[in-house]
Amino acid sequence: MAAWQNLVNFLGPDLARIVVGVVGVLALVQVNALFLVWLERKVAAHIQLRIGPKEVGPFGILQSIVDGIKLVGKELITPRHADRKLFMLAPIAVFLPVLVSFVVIPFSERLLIRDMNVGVLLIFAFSTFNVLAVLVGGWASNNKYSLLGAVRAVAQNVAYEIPLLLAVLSVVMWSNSLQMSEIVASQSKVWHVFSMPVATLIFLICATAETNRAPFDIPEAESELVAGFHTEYSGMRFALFFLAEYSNMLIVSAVATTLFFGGWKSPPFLGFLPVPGLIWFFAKTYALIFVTIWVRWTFPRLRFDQLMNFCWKIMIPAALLHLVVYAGIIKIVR
Amino acid sequence: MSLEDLKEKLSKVVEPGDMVPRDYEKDGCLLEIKARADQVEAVAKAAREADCFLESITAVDFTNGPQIIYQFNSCTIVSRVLVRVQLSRGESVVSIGSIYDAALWYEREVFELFGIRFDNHPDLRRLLLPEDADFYPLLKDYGKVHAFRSTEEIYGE
Amino acid sequence: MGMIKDIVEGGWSLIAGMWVTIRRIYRPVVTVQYPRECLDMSPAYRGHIEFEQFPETGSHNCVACGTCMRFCPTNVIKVQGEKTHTHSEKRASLYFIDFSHCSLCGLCVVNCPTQTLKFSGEYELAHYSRWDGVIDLIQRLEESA
Amino acid sequence: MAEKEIAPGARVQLAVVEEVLNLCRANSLWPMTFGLACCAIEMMAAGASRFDLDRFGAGVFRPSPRQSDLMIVAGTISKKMAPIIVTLWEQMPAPKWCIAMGNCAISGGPFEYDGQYAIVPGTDLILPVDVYVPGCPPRPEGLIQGFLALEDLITKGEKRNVLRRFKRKIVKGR
Amino acid sequence: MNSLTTYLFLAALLFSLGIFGVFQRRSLIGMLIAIELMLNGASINFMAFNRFLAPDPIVGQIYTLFIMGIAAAEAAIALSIIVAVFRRLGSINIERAQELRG
Amino acid sequence: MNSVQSLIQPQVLAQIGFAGIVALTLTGALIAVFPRNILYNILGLIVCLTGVAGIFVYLGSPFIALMELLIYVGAICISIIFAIMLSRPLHLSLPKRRLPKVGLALGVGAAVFIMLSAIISRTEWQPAATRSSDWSVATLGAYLLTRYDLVFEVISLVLLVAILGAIIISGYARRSPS
Amino acid sequence: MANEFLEPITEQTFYLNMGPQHPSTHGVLRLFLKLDGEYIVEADPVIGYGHRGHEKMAESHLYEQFLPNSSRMDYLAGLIFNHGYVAAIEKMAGIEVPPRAEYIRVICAELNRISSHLLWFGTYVMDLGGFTPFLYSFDDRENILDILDRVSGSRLTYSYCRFGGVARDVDDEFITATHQFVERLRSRWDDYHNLVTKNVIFIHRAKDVGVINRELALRFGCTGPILRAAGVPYDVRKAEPYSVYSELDFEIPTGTKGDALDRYLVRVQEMEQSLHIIEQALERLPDGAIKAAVPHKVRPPRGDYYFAVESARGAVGFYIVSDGTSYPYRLKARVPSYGNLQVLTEVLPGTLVADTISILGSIDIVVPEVDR
Repeated sequence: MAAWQNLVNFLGPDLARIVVGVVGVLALVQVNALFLVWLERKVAAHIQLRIGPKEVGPFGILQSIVDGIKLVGKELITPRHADRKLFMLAPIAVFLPVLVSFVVIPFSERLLIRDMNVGVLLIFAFSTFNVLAVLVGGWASNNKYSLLGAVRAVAQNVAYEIPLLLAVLSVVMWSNSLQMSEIVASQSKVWHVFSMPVATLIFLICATAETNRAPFDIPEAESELVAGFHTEYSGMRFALFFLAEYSNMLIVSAVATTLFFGGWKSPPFLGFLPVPGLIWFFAKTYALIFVTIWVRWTFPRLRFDQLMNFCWKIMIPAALLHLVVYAGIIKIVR
Repeated sequence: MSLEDLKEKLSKVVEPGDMVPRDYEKDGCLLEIKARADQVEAVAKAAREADCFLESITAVDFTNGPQIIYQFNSCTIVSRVLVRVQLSRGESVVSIGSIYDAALWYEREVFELFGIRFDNHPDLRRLLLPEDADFYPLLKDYGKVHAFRSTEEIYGE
Repeated sequence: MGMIKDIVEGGWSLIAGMWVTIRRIYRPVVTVQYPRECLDMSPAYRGHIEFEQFPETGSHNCVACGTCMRFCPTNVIKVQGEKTHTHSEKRASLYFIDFSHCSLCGLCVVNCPTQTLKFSGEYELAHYSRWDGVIDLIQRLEESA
Repeated sequence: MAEKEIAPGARVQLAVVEEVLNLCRANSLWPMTFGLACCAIEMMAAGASRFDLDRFGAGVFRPSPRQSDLMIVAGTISKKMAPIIVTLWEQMPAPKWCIAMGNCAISGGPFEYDGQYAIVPGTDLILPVDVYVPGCPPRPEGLIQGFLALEDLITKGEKRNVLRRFKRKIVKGR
Repeated sequence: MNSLTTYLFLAALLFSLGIFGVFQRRSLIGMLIAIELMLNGASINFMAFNRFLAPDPIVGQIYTLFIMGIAAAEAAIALSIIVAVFRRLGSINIERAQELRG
Repeated sequence: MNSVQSLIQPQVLAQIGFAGIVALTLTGALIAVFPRNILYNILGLIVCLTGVAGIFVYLGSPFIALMELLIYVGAICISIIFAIMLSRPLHLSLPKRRLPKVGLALGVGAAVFIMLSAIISRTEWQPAATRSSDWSVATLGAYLLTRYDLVFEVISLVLLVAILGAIIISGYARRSPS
Repeated sequence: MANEFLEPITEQTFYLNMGPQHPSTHGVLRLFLKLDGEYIVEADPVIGYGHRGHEKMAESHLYEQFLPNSSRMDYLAGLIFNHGYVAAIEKMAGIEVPPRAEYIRVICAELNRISSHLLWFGTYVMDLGGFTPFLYSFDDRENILDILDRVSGSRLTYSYCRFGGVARDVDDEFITATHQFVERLRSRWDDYHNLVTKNVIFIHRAKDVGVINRELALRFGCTGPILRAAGVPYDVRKAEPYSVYSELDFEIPTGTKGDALDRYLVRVQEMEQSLHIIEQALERLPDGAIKAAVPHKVRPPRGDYYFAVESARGAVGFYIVSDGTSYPYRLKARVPSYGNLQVLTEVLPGTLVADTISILGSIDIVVPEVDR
């Protein structure tokens, strides 16, 4: 077997598919981020008895586009004492995991870029780069608030990755595969959210923490660290961080949908409806995103040590216990 | 802690003649003490032993020199005591920051607004004004004011 | 066991909180969409001062006595009067206020001997120059008349 | 020199780009979270549910000067604070605007008197101010009107703000 | 390019860069980084032999996994020592760390 | 036309990709050892490890490649960075470099490389006579729990001990100065 | 101001300059923190960024002219400051205030106290990261402002109390609106408690954080909810009853430990008590004049006077030296936040940066009040 065949085995026979897919994902990410920003502002506003963006376009739908164009037109400031190369690199690097992760997510039965047999692993392997970008950005800014934010981000992400992976592991054990499509297929009878609710809860909590959303948003806690790791970023670079945050929300929700909520499958009792899988997939994904937004605008923020204690004292033991118990159950069932 | 208790403690420190009862209904304070600059610390100690807290320190500028006014009160029974310390120009007074922590800031404020120095104050910097301010704004010879009077003109002695 | 109880109670408190917020989504918003609709001003609202228009004379009654000027803590008011043929008394010919110094204490209104001053209901005063806060009350009265 | 080399068509295109940018800037003014005194409370009230600045896209209060477009000087500027305000202003990326909110910010307001030693009488002494909103403090409606005035300033005229779709003034009881 | 020696040369290059790093650095963390490089050189060797020579293509992968496990353990210990040394001496310079003796 | 078509053949693309990945690995390795700023070093190491992961893909084992990213980049490098941030204010002046020492290190490194490459190029590599073609992750897992389970357990034990040791050492350090 | 730093002096500690522009220093307070990691070693609050020279200003202004300034010192409880200043002058000059005016003052002052506490409630939870309760409390606060706006004509700086009475009489609409508001706020407590008070995250952020016990509070001259949270039932409204507070029945809520949660609970209970006071005062509101006859320029007799009231943050006192003219010779405002803020130097060391926010928020300072 020649080396190029190995690569082809990994990436799939159709290279064009990947190229088209990545372009498509880029477009999806942009549109999604614009839509999510608008959605978040609207939902937040209505929770708070306000209207939210309204005057710019019908229902304010153009608001995020206008914001985006404005940010492109802003001056890019690099602070004098910042590390210029890394400062510029960080907002770009934050996008790498976004692009890679979408490669393996099955949007519907047919619409997926590449169904790798190590799909789940790919997503979590590349999610690290996100943290890395945050860290580099926070460090390169040469600002104490940024640095504190970056350190917090790293500690938080490293800690919460453990229960996250443990929660995913029980799904992998159940469906006997690391392949996304197999995992979806294993949920044809019962979604994992019903068969392992605890793992779902752990996954969702840890995923919220991984994406630095409230109440786990301490790396960018406004009232403590001004704007956290992106305090010094302006204009387009800030927009990239912003975009990445919302893209990460999409990824996390999409992965949760795939792993726990039956992916593109219709809900069991609604199977008769002639709705394509893609619609179901996005409906579930956006429902999860809505919950994240809802949570964000409800709760205060945790303190840093409480956050870590919560992870080490509750989440990790719970995840470990869950894994052991489920291993036993699977052994009995099979 | 009653006012009598405080009076008793204070009488050990200042002469009885310097303790003037005030009309609470009219003035809002019960007792006025005329103290000398060297008695301040002892008076503050007595007030602290009588479980009083420091309400404020302020000063008034008169032609015959600034006057510092300490104000103590108890949080159980109202017993507001006014301690007046008449200084001559340029005279300094002992800080009571070691007895009441609250005094540290009040003394800094009085220092920067009136230029009265407090001995033994650990950190006599500017508080409200920029660090490089070199004037004492609440002295009567700063800016436009309507009157500059002596102590007698107001308290009528 | 106590820990599990804590977790359950804590989780329940979170759900209670989320219930509070989700109910708000269906409540009517409280926003008054200002440029589209306005609140009616309170009758006591204190904007900058302006002249009262008296029905008898169809104009103000200011006699330029200067009481308002003297009472004003920040020297907002500049008033000048002159005697004219139609009136036996002195009447204000110039009345300027620099609203950007005003603290809305209302001493001018309270102390005005002819009660010709009142608070206006004006609150849309944003402009592009610092000196646009200077208002000519006489001109304003003529324009409104 | 550079002017001559640009073809006429290109110049028109640049103008169009500029106009679109201005339109977007006007409709997405992010103020800095920054209050000095009384007026800051009215600024908060303008952002709160009753008045909701977010309707105009201006409700994103950014805590970091690097990400904000607009500085609302809401309150008295003391001499101690003035250098810091200037620093903050310099930290904001261009294009940036400034609203002086309240009489204190416009001229020192009631605090300007003979013998005053602590305040800077007027924001325009230290920053280029674009819009003045007088009042002590101005009502939130006044601040919103200031925002609209600033939008007009940015788009160079109300008519050119094609995204704005409302007419003024319909009275509603409270 | 697709021959065993290519990979072996690459691995050798990484390994010697690691050695260079270890000798050249004075800070503990820099040395740790260099050691990671050397370990990776070894990993590549394992994988390459596994790919081209070994009878069973699983064994090399398992060894690589073990190397990663060892590397993780080693990093954990080394980092905690670094943190401890730093707290003790206020520096992570290897020459200062000699003061720890006795 | 023909040449363009030949360029987009998978084989050619794969070869170009291989060259790119080797370049990535070597650049990363160079950045990891040469710059004096420790954060650059660690970022270089990350780049290098990403390249190594790519090489593992070429060697037919995407699982190991992803594990490399997950463990090396996600755990080891991040914790090294974390240790840097914990142990040292980053904006102090950069450490000075001593020429003799660098020269010595260069010499040693070069010597090792020459020796190794001599060995590599002199040796005749013989593939095994019979070679299994089973690369699947499932088999790997099965091997880990059957034939290599003792090693697996020992590694787990080592990791556990290492973690405990790390906690004790750093915990001790936390207490001692105060 | 995030970018002005000193060089670290040792390798382990560094300085963090929080403020004057920082989202949670409530205006222009600056905290100069010495940190070890995220732990605070030393804290030095730097004030004066809102100093406007009120006291100097008083010396060149008539008593009447200074009146609007009193509500600009503490703009959140402006009416209470206003009340205190006016009552002090009335006492000096011997002006009798009609009972109706006194009752109106009390009603408005208590409304103002609730609005101040509501704003504090919102900003405190916002400091802890919850944005939505902030807007809910602002929504309720707008209702109070509507009521006060109706009678005083201003939303924030009321200048409603005048020498000898109040500026404007209240009408039936005011009374019904106030009744409605009392009902409305009472119906909102459930939501507030479910959203904030019982929230496990909030409790963890506030409990045992920033303990200020009786001893510490008295050493620093803290008053108001901080002192009451430490278990001392000291309230100027009870201790030295002014206006008509002696005729009204209310309790002083106190805490036990003096941590942030106690301060929170004390304030929430105070709002409830204020509602109670408002109800009683509305019931007893007598008819009659709202303003006594007062000369255009008051001239209090010579001497010095002190008058204290209870603002939303603690005891406010006006110490006035009169020389018999219509200008005060010296006016000193004793403000509660002064001592309340100073206690930070003692409370902050040893806590985390995140706790700083919680403590600062729970202390509820208004910087221009501290700076005057």
